[in-house]
Amino acid sequence: MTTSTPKKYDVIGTRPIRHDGVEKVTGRAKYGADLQLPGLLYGKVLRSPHAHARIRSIDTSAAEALPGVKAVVTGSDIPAASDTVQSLGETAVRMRYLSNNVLAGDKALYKGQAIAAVAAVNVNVAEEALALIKVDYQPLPPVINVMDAIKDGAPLLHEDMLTQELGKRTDKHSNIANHFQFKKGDLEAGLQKADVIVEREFNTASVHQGYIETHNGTALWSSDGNLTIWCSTQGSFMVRSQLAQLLMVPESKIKVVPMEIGGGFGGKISVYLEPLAALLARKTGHPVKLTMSRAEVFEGTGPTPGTHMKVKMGANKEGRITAAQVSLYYEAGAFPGSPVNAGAMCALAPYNLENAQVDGYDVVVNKPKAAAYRAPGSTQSAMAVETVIDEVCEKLKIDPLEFRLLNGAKEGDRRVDGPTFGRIGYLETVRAALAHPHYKTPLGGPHRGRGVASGFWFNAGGQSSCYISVNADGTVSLVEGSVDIGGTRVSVAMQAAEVLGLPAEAVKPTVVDTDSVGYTWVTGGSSTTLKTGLAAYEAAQDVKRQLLERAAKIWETPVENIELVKGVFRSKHDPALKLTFAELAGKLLATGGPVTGSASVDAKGVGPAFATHIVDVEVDPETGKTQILRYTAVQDAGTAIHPSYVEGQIQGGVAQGIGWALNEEYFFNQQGQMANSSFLDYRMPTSLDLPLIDTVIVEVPNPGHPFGVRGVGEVPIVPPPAAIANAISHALGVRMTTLPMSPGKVLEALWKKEGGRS
Amino acid sequence: MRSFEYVQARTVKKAVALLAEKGEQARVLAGGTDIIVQLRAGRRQVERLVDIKGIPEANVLSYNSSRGLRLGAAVPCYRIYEDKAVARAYPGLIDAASLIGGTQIQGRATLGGNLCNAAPSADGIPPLIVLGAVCVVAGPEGIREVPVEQFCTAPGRTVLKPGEFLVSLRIPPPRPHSGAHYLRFIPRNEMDIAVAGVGASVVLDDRGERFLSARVALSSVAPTPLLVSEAEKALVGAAVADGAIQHAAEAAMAASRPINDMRGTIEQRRHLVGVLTRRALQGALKRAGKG
Amino acid sequence: MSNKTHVQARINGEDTEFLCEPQQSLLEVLRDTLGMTGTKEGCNDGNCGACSVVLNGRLVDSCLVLAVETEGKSVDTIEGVAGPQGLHPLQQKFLEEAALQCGICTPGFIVAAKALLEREPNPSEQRVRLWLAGNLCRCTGYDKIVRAVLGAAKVMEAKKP
Amino acid sequence: MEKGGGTELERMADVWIPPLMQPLTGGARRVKVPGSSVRQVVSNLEQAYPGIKALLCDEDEDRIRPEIAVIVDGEVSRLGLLEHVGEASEVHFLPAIGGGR
Repeated sequence: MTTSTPKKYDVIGTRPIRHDGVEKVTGRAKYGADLQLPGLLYGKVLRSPHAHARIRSIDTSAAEALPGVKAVVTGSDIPAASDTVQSLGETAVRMRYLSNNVLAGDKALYKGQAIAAVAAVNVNVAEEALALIKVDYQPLPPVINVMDAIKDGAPLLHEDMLTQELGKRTDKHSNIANHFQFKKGDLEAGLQKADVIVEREFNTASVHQGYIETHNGTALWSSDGNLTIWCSTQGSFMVRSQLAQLLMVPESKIKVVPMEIGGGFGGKISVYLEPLAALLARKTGHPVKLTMSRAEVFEGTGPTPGTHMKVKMGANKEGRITAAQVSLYYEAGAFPGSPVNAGAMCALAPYNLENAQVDGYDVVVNKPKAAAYRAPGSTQSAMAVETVIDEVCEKLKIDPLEFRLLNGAKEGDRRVDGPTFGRIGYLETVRAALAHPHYKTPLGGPHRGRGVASGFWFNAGGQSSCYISVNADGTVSLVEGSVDIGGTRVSVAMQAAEVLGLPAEAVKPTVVDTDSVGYTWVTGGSSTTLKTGLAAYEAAQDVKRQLLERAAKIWETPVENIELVKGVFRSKHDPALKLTFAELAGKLLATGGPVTGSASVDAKGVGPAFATHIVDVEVDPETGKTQILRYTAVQDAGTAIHPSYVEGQIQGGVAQGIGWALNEEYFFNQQGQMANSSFLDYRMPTSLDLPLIDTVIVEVPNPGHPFGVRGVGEVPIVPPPAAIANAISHALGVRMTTLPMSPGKVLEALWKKEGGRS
Repeated sequence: MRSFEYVQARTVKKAVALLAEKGEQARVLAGGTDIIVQLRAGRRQVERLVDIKGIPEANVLSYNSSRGLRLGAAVPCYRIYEDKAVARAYPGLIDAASLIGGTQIQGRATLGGNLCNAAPSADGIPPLIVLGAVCVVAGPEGIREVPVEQFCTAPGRTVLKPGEFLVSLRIPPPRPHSGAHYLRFIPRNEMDIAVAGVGASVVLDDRGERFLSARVALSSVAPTPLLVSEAEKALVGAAVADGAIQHAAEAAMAASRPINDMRGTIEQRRHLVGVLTRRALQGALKRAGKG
Repeated sequence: MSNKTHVQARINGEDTEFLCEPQQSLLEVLRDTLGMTGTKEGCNDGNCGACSVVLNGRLVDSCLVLAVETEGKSVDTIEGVAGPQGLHPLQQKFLEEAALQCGICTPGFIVAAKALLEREPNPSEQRVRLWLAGNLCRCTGYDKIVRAVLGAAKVMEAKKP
Repeated sequence: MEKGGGTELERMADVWIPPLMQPLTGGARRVKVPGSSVRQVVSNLEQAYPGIKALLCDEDEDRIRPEIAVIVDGEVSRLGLLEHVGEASEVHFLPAIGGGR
């Protein structure tokens, strides 16, 4: 990796060992499934075998009578959920839909939807009990494809749902939950000015976040009405508020204890098992633990949606885009709320366009309710737009990176959805890609191709809280509410350390439950290092202020005379007056008491992220199989707090993007049942499927954050499918318009090109 | 997982008795990498599992150049490819043993188990067929032998009768100027189920110019792994040349009876049979000292 | 409750006794009966390697081993990798290289990589990738994991007398 | 632009109307509206273009509809109707993508 900034900080930009590392490499870290409690009962969930069915009745009496069964719950046990909408991480959700997603109401809307849950003395008894629950289903025809769903006369998932248009409430009953539009300039006039026009349609399959830890939740509902939840979540406060609304319990009665989390990528924000555990715990008076099997994770939790997309783009001979039109139809799954909104805003974001129009449609289908997945919505629309751009470049015989330099967005440019960009580093990523040796290295063999693509993600800020207390030995303890999925304890602690002039190791971060820290928004949206980093920065400033005052008191001098330089408090005037941080810390109890700093923030000043990727592939024209030969990811990370974890986020995003590009997909049969709900047949990349992934961190500091943090986690998943599609095109001369570009699909495209089978 | 009885057998006789007693409700446990998954998923149910790993005959791995290989049904993959003599004599077998699952699976899974599991996609079966392997089956009536190509009868079903189990496999010694190769097509590079698989073996004349004999067997393109006799006919007596290989590949394609499913389409699979048959034959020729 | 078998196995060098039902996997017994939760469950069907342990010297998925099968055998888990003298070089390298993010797959990778390095002290990158293909990681893209394993191999070679 | 300088029009918020709401503004894409908070801006919009408030705000609850995000000067507002609008601020109403963008 390379960075472009000279050393400005003592701690930021270094690579300390993460504070929770030893626990995790020795197997001692406690994840949700590792929890054991006295008197623990085990829960299991009955799931719908049908993709679409009316539930006429549920008879749980035989299950309840089975020895060892302690309680059974169904949808009727959830208090009538109010029809409110809650902002949840990267999506908003209507509580009635969330309630039906947690336990079905009068309809099952996807195979795998939870119908009932059982608590028993052990898992085997619970499983046996599931088989005794009698559900009377009336199967209905399923709608499993976005294009089928929007046809007139398609079976309706929600008979009472009216299509919403941003700005217009229609009276139309359909599976289109929502439609919106962005417009800039004059599309038709722009197309008139074009010398080349490329128009393509795309179809992409649903894919899953694929975290290795399955969902789990344990609940204890005490007789005093206090509910404690232990779970694997990206946002403990989000779990608390969802539970409060679903169960109609005051938030103050709920304590959510976030266990270590084995991956989330957006998929562990919405609740699934937690409400069931709570209901079962209330009925039994015992703690109840539920964990999902891998198949339940695939079938019962949110994938990111399959899509149908259309892109039309015109450009002139000078290499300027004159007009672009994008239409996006995203599958929301069983309930409204696909990430089409973000997908639409991201689609053309890297480009400064005069004339453009984007239409987005949120469409319900009989599949699991979509959840956020790393830059939700952006990867799909980038697949469409970035491959069309490549084709435009091919027709114009312009280098695709040079083309991006000509059209790329910069500070002050207006996005198609309206707002203007602040300081962004898109062009810097393109220039770094152009300059990278990878881009100049010959491909060195037949059936090889090189592709490039760019990507955009907004990043996020939001609410966060942090406490820092000074220990007598000169270290500080940092308490935060941000769940650590990929090394944020260290990236947050480093920011406090920088302020206090301490080494990163002298800050001891702990992630605590919802009763022990102020409100903190999810670990998601690439927000944590920015927002909790800001909270830690502010809390450290609070500590610093108090320590300066304490030193002033000890030295009987005005506080203005004292400064903190590299961990030493000293008088600006008297060189004899100095105390190291540790020396001063040791005197606190005797000079006025302990020092604790705190901060709660609503972080603004979010700096967006751009990435530009280069990939070399080799395709076997006889089998259609693509191998990734070399991969280079360039990204504007803002200031890289801990470069190793920035690289790690980039490499992980690229790996997921490669999986999405080549092999991952939900494979549904005609009945809408997923046929490949295992890690054997849902083909995530193994170590043999990937090369080393070279990363180039471009640092264009975000002016909205004291250390210039932007957020890095999400954008790296955006360019890979498009970059790989472009590389395959250059290797074989066929334009891929589907995801995944599995060997069978590549073969079909080749046969089509050759006008028949070889 | 439903409860069952676990019993270790130390002798062939004891295993047969334990199995016979429970009939269809008993199943053999060797590496466990298929049966444990199937029991857990409820795809199979048993009352008794008979662990045969303690039976000496099921653990034998002995090769000599005149008698060939005796491969116990409970011998895990790693023992096969880590045995230098076996690896030298049967590289075609090693192809399969070293690509079934990942390292962890190869630490437990056995080729005998792969055969008895009788999946259409079994990677272990085509190479056994083309190497002329014979199953040694023990049962209440004593020992009988069955050629591997006749062992599987349908997906998940074999010729084994209640009380019978596969003790070992007998593979003849490699003939001079012979070679075998197994190739499968998977979308990933490991940890995958074959979309199509082809095993090929060839025996050439002393000058390496003509096929004295040849065998081609397929997986994942029919309800059971398939020996393609038409491919053999296309090759035997023919000159070692692209033409004969192409004829064999066409014969293999014609013999295949693939289905559409989540792992591939009929067209794709039939096409892959052609590609893989050519490549497997070329690999086998190379090992025979040709090509 | 009636159907339990008494098993004696050597777990991380300690003679250990437990009771289990025949259908219980080694993974279940390690985690639920013995409280050794360092071994993780990711798929429970042998496709992710999170539950990797070493059984009688051989790397296996503990979800695909019946606990009753371990009678008289040795089982080595993540809990036995670090000794009183500190972390194993692999663990140290995983930390230095930032080869973990969420950490759920990490015990499985370390157990698997240790089995490799004990067998082949100086593997190539490709060999490491092949050996670890049965261990899924969704966070890292494997880059830093592969580097950590290769780095640990060097450290272990240098430490040899 | 200097604060307080310019014409009265220049001191008003520059409100961008979502394309699907433009029928209500007679096709206007941007309108100048006075107000020092989003609440005032919306209220003044409603005076000029009756019906638009019902599209932007929840009827029964006093808030911007949760599926809509207000962007003031490029920042997603979490304060909704309470958000301060400066002189010559730019105000956009976009589909919400949850907590931030």
